[in-house]
Amino acid sequence: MIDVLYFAWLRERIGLRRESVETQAATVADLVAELRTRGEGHDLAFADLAAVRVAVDQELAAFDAPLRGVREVAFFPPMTGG
Amino acid sequence: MIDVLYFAWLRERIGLRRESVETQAATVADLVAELRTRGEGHDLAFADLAAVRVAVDQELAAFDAPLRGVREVAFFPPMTGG
Amino acid sequence: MPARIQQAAFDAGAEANAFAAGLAGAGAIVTFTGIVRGDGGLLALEIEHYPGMTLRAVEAFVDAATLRFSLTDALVIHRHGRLAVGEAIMMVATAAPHRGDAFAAADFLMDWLKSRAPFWKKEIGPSGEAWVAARDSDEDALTRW
Amino acid sequence: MPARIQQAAFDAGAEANAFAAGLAGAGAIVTFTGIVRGDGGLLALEIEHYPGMTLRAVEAFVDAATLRFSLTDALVIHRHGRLAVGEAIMMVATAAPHRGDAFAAADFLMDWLKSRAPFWKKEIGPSGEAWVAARDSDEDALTRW
Repeated sequence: MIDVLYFAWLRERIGLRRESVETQAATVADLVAELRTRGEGHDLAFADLAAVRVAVDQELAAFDAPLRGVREVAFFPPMTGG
Repeated sequence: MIDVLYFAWLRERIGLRRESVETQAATVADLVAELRTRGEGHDLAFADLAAVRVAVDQELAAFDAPLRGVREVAFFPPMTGG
Repeated sequence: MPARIQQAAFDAGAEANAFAAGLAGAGAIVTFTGIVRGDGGLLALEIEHYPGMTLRAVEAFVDAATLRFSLTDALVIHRHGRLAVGEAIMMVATAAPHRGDAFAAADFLMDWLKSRAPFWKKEIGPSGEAWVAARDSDEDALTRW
Repeated sequence: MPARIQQAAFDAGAEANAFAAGLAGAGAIVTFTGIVRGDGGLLALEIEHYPGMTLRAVEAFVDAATLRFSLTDALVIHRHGRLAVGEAIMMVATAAPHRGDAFAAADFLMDWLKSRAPFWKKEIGPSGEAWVAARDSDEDALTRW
């Protein structure tokens, strides 16, 4: 079980702040492929991965990051703080 | 008559904050040459002109600046504000 | 406490004074305060963040700045939630023996906060709401360091 | 009033807040505060200035910065007289729509104040007094602009 979190427009498109996902996905990219099958909102949110950033267990990561032992994956657009 | 002002170590070496000088000096450099004859303190203060800055009527100037019509000349070391 | 993430407004001047009062050996203090601008009829800004990650990420930037720039101390305050035009969004304060380090560290922290801290801004205007897009120039700024 | 030259201490936080309160359209405020450091047993700093020239010179730097960096506003406060270790010597505040301008203008003003404003610092230590020598690096800094 992995907690998947969404922020900003990914949260709005998917309509969820978080969901628990039962998955055997080996990498973030594999997880994204699974998530896209969950519905139209999910599919749309991940349509352009160049516009999506990911954090694995609350650290910024790449889409090829492994998910073994991971508890939390978050997806969000490029950050705009400051 | 020109008001001549001294600041920082020039003031201390010369022992004066200001003095009124009757002069026909054409340039700041000419004025310095005259001032150096006023005594040992004056002579010492102007011994190394590379360490002296000048303002003519309260604007930074060069040693070849003309003195025609000038009312105030100030001598001081390189500035160290901020 | 080098970083605070909060919804509440803060008093930038009082924070700067409290920061300065705790220093020993600093010769230079730089502060940066970001303010909500009312461009294009903007009514408010809504700032979302990632609670589990934000504070640690910001503290990591502060640690990196402190190591890199011989700082005496550094502080980041960043708000989330709804902010009206004219309100302070965030502030950075840096203190160092010499001014070059204090300026560079504040600039460095701003670059990292802009592009690597998990905050997202939404502009609320008269004709609707829109997420602020990240600018390439913000990302490029990180390559300076 | 873009510049003040004064003997009295000032409250940097209160000055920064007053500066911020008077702004419209600024998105970024940068402040710099210079503090007397107690290096080498320093007891106090004595700052001499050229009363007839100082304020106009500093105002001219503020005008130059405002023109050059799209500033909303700028402020310089610089003290003279005797200052104890830990006291604020001076402060600069700059406000601009964008942070790059606010940072650059504060840095620019500091470079000019260091080398072209008629102030002279004397260090008063346990073994005597000595005028602070200008550093070549301060003079060189002006060539950046």
